[in-house]
Amino acid sequence: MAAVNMVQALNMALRQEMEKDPSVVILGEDVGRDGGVFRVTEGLFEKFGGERIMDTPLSETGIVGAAIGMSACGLLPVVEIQFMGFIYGAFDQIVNHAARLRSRSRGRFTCPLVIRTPYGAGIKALEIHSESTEALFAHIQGLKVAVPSGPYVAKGLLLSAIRDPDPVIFLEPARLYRMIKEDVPEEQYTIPLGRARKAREGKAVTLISWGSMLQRTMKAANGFDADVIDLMSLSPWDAEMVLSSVRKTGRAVIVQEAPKTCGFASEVAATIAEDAIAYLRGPVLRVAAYDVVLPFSKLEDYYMPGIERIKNKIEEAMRY
Amino acid sequence: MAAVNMVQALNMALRQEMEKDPSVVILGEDVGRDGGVFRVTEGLFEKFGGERIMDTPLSETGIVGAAIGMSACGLLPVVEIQFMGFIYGAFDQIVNHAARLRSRSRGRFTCPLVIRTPYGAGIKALEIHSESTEALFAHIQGLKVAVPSGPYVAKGLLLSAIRDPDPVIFLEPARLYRMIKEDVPEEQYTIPLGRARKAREGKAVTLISWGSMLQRTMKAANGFDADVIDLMSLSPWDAEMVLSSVRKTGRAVIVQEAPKTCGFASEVAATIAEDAIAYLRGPVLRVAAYDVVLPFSKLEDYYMPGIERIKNKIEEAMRY
Amino acid sequence: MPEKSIASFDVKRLEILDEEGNADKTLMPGLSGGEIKHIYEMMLLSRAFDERALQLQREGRLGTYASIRGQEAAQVASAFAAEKTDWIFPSFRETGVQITMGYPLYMLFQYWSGDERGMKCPGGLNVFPVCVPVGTHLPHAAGAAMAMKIRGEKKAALAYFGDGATSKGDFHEAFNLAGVFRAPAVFICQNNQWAISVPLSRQTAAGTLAQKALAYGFTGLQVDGNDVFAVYKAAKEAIEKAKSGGGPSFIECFTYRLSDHTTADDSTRYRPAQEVEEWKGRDPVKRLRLYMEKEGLLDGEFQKQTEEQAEKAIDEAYHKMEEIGPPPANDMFAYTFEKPSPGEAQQMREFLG
Amino acid sequence: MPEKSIASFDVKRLEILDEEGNADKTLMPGLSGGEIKHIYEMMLLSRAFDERALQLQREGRLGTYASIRGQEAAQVASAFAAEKTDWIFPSFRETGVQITMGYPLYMLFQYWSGDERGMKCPGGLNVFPVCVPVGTHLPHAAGAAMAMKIRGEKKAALAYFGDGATSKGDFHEAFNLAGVFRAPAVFICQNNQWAISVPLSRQTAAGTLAQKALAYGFTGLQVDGNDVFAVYKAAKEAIEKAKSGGGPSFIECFTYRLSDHTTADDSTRYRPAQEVEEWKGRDPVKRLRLYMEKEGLLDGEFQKQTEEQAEKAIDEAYHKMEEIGPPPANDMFAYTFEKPSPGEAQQMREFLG
Ligand SMILES: Cc1ncc(C[n+]2csc(CCOP(=O)(O)OP(=O)(O)O)c2C)c(N)n1
Ligand SMILES: Cc1ncc(C[n+]2csc(CCOP(=O)(O)OP(=O)(O)O)c2C)c(N)n1
Ligand SMILES: [Mg+2]
Ligand SMILES: [Mg+2]
Repeated sequence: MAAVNMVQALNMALRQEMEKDPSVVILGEDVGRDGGVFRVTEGLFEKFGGERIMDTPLSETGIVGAAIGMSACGLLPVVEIQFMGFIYGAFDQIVNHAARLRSRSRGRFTCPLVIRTPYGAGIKALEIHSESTEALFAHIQGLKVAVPSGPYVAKGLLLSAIRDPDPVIFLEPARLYRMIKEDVPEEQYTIPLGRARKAREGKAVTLISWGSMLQRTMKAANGFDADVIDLMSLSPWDAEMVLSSVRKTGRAVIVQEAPKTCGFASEVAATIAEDAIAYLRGPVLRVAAYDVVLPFSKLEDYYMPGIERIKNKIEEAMRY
Repeated sequence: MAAVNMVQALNMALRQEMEKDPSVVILGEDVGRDGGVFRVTEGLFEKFGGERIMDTPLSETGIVGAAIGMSACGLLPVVEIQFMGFIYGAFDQIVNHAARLRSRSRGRFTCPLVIRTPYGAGIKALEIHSESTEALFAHIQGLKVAVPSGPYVAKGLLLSAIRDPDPVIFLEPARLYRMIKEDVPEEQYTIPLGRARKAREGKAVTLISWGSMLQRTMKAANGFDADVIDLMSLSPWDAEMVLSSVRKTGRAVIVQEAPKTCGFASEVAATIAEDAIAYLRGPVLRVAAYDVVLPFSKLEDYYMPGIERIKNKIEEAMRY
Repeated sequence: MPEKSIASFDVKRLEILDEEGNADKTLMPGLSGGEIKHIYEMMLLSRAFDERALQLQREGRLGTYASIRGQEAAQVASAFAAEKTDWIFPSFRETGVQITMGYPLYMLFQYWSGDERGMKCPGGLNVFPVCVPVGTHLPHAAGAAMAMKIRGEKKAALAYFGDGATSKGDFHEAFNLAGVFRAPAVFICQNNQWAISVPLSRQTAAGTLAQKALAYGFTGLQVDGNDVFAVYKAAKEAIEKAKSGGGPSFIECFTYRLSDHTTADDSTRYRPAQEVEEWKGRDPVKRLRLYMEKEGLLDGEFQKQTEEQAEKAIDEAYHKMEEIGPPPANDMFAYTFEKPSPGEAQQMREFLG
Repeated sequence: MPEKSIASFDVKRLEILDEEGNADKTLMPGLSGGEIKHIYEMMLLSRAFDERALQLQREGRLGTYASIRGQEAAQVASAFAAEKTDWIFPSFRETGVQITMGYPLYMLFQYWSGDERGMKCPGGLNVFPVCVPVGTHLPHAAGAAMAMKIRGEKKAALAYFGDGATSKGDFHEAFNLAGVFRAPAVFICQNNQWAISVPLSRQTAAGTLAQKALAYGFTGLQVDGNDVFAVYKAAKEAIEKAKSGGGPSFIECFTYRLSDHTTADDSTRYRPAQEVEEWKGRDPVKRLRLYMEKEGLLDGEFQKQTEEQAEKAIDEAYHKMEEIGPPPANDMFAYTFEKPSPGEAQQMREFLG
């Protein structure tokens, strides 16, 4: 067992699953010889060859659309979209096809595909390289959405995603790719889709987060008796764990990287307000980015929710 | 002043604004000689000619993308997307361009365009003709989203949308197109974007809805002392009116046609849970479609929130 | 160094059977009398189904329906060139293709009545569900074809679409991928010259649709889409080429939509009546009948029998659909995911009350 | 009725200036000595800016940067053919175009340092902001061109993009619209043969990119993209054609990206060193210099002076950017809508504390 970063953990998951299952193929821009712009597919082209690791034309509709066709014909495609900001070119394919093929054909044709994409701010990239629009996908019925928060989770979650019989949007926080190392077993293990995990146990306040915000939330939680929940999956999501924690603590703060309005935090808050309101001591609070167009890199740090902002909200929650 | 349906009210708004402002142009599939598949642009081709009423190729990316270019060069394009289910082909243009051009160019180039599209279930159409994914657009910063609930509102809201200096997604509930007639003045009037209206005054419970669900909510409200709010705009939206009503009634039921998870109702509920929780007597309740892929027309009636389901939720709210 | 030519292209059109039913023997594909009869039977069945569907729609017993009238040759002859196990990616106007592939008629009625069970393609066939968003199924065909190649299966992927679909980015990206990966895909466009009210001249400034394949490094051929033999020959060759590693092909079937766009449309609003009349004279069914009569493949008896069989099959199919009845309401919870999510399961319990 | 030819096409390539600096006089565009000198100055300035940007990025003073090295002829000569008021739609690799159009250098530094104020195009120029999602600006150019036609303005819309962009649906839909509406658009592709690590052969199976225009009913021309005269001539003619109602054109500038894709890329991972070396020999700047020396338009003094001026302008621009400093943080609230929404306004108050 070695301490590896998230890129390495993902790479390990892909390599192992490709060794195990010849149906798994990878396609996307620069995933082959270049090993992906973040190097997540590094070495796979050399190992598995160009038929299973396909460098494609610059063609998001085509890539995802073709993966849908492949997945319906017995392959298990793992698509890489180079940055989440470029996934909208494939949005129609995702929403009108991947998400619906099982329903439309009453299960005769299915889409066991995974769409991996780096997402989120904090890497000082060019425009359109930093969005986090996970809520859009969580609203689409028929899609699963998973978001790892570190190397260990990343490997287990990706293996579940590849083996899942339905389409999974797999969002990789780019800021975390090389930020943290964790011990990740060489053996295969899975982390089930749809389940959250307790990142920390506490009794006074429930903090809910996912992806790259989990790290900041954990830091902000220092000094509070906080139950910290890492959602890991946004669709389906583990409302049960959230509700039972809130019933215990009576306080909830949800931390998301995306702008506030209609983000996934709103769904979590609405669910709490619907199913656990009797247990609440005060308001359900959200920490989110501002409702503005994501600024270029110079102002990125002001835009993203930081540890201070999260702390302030926890303090606000504790005042009730 | 004549009693007209929503199609006629929209047609009137378009005709009048085109007469008044030569920069207004219309483009889309079948908007010209055919007058639009729902006849919203009927007669405009004959009146204004093919240069201002442009039948386009079948090309959603191209239509919206071209409209962005036009709007940056001094025209005021009103795009028709034939059904909301086909808007995803233009999603990249909407999200990465229309919504961001002002910010990206610090106001040098702007997108004063309107994208009109029929949406919603209840017309027994083919697949992909009945979705209501307004929440996706409400989450995108830099877009405005407006949803009329009847002929009168439709005309005033569309005129505001055309005159607005920013891009507006204008969602027309197809089920209402010919369902209700209202007195609509021949004169131009506007209904401001971002504001809600009270469809009914009451003291015991706040019902919040928009678009085609407003009608059903009004019917379900019979027999209750309900404050009914028609949001009309989802982005920006009138949180103030909702909050002050909830502070008065202590109860809130939000009714949306879309599936529950991550719908716009979640945002409304989250806002109430954040800013008016101290006034609440019980849970913030949502009535929504089920979290399933929208079924073909035979099961559509089971899927859509009906008056009974709304009534039941109001009763549930009243139990607190 | 003057401006020099670096590539030149020639776009071809194939015609075999003329409007009087005379075939160019030198170009005739190898079809036995029995095969020609089968094609004719499928054309009659398709037309009869089409007429019945229109009638049922008028009576309020089916939902919106898209007629294939006038396009039977393009559909039936091309599908007849495929093997049962080839993958078929239809648009919403492909009744003739589905029927020729052997898709159960009662399921087509289910589909058009708003019941998704009609799209549960029976085992042994690989006919994808109808694609409603225009042109968006072409990447699926490209991907399926890529998969065939990767998996070493000798199958082709056939995608059907209209002239309007050629304007979508999906068309472009699918063609490009198929070209780059030399995938065994056959793209079959029924250029019926209208996309609802938009005429071909508004759809593209190109003189032919066939030439669009040049952009992707493979060939496009225009065929007389009302000529069963030209369509069959082009499709057969393209499928064989695909299966033998020759890569994708594009076939433009030049034809005409004789009906309204769908039952929700009124084409007299935008289409000159005379144009429709002219194309009625080019009826693909009649043209084949004339040929068969001349060749002694068809007489009054055969015609009558075929018509009767078609009606009978359609009656049975409709009754079967009626007998099965509408889907149970809780069916809507069963296919969002393989296993319902906890939220979905809870909502179903609520729904069942 | 045999298979008959219904259309034929010829794709051409234009070359005027060879690698030794010899120009084909019969093809030379009408450019005065002063104009040629100006083009050369812009090329040197572009190259110097490019080198400085790379250096500043290495020092951590700019963000990720996309070098134009090797593509100066394609950029400068085509932009020089435009008028100041034409509309320009650049991709992210268009420094030479922006500079030639007169876009302020300090604003380019602002842009590459992550400050959107750099994209606030000054009045009098119509240079759109850099488009990051590949190819998605082409529909804007088509629409702008349509608007010019509707508004009766004698302006063209020039869109710049790479070989990779030709695979996007946006390319297709934009070209198709421009063709159908005969819009005054000029599409200029810098085919630098690589899209990050993906070589042209993986991008398309077509032998040229120029032939892709055939799909849209207008002409595509390939030019030697390292040849200022060929590029200028093709662009000039296309712009004139556009302005006189002749509709859109497509120009494929066949060139090469001499640097890494961006400063975040390492092209030695995927690109043969020898190929790069070969193309270094085809340097567009050197080629023009050789020509100008032969024609007596350039001597050591002029070269030195031009280089010095370029460095000076770049120094000044960088200092100006530094002097201006980063944008105030609350700037992020100012441009989402013309007027901030109530929610936004409240969030800004919170932010300002
Ligand atoms: C992406 C998309 N946009 C718009 C529509 C609405 N629509 C349905 S069919 C059609 C015209 C299709 O024309 P064509 O591709 O020529 O096929 P045809 O109907 O002639 O068979 C349109 C615009 C749609 N279904 N999908
Ligand atoms: C839609 C989209 N997909 C992917 C990317 C990531 N990306 C940036 S540049 C590039 C390659 C572009 O190649 P080309 O069009 O040839 O332009 P060049 O970089 O060679 O100038 C890619 C894949 C992007 N910016 N946009
Ligand atoms: Mg058609
Ligand atoms: Mg390139």
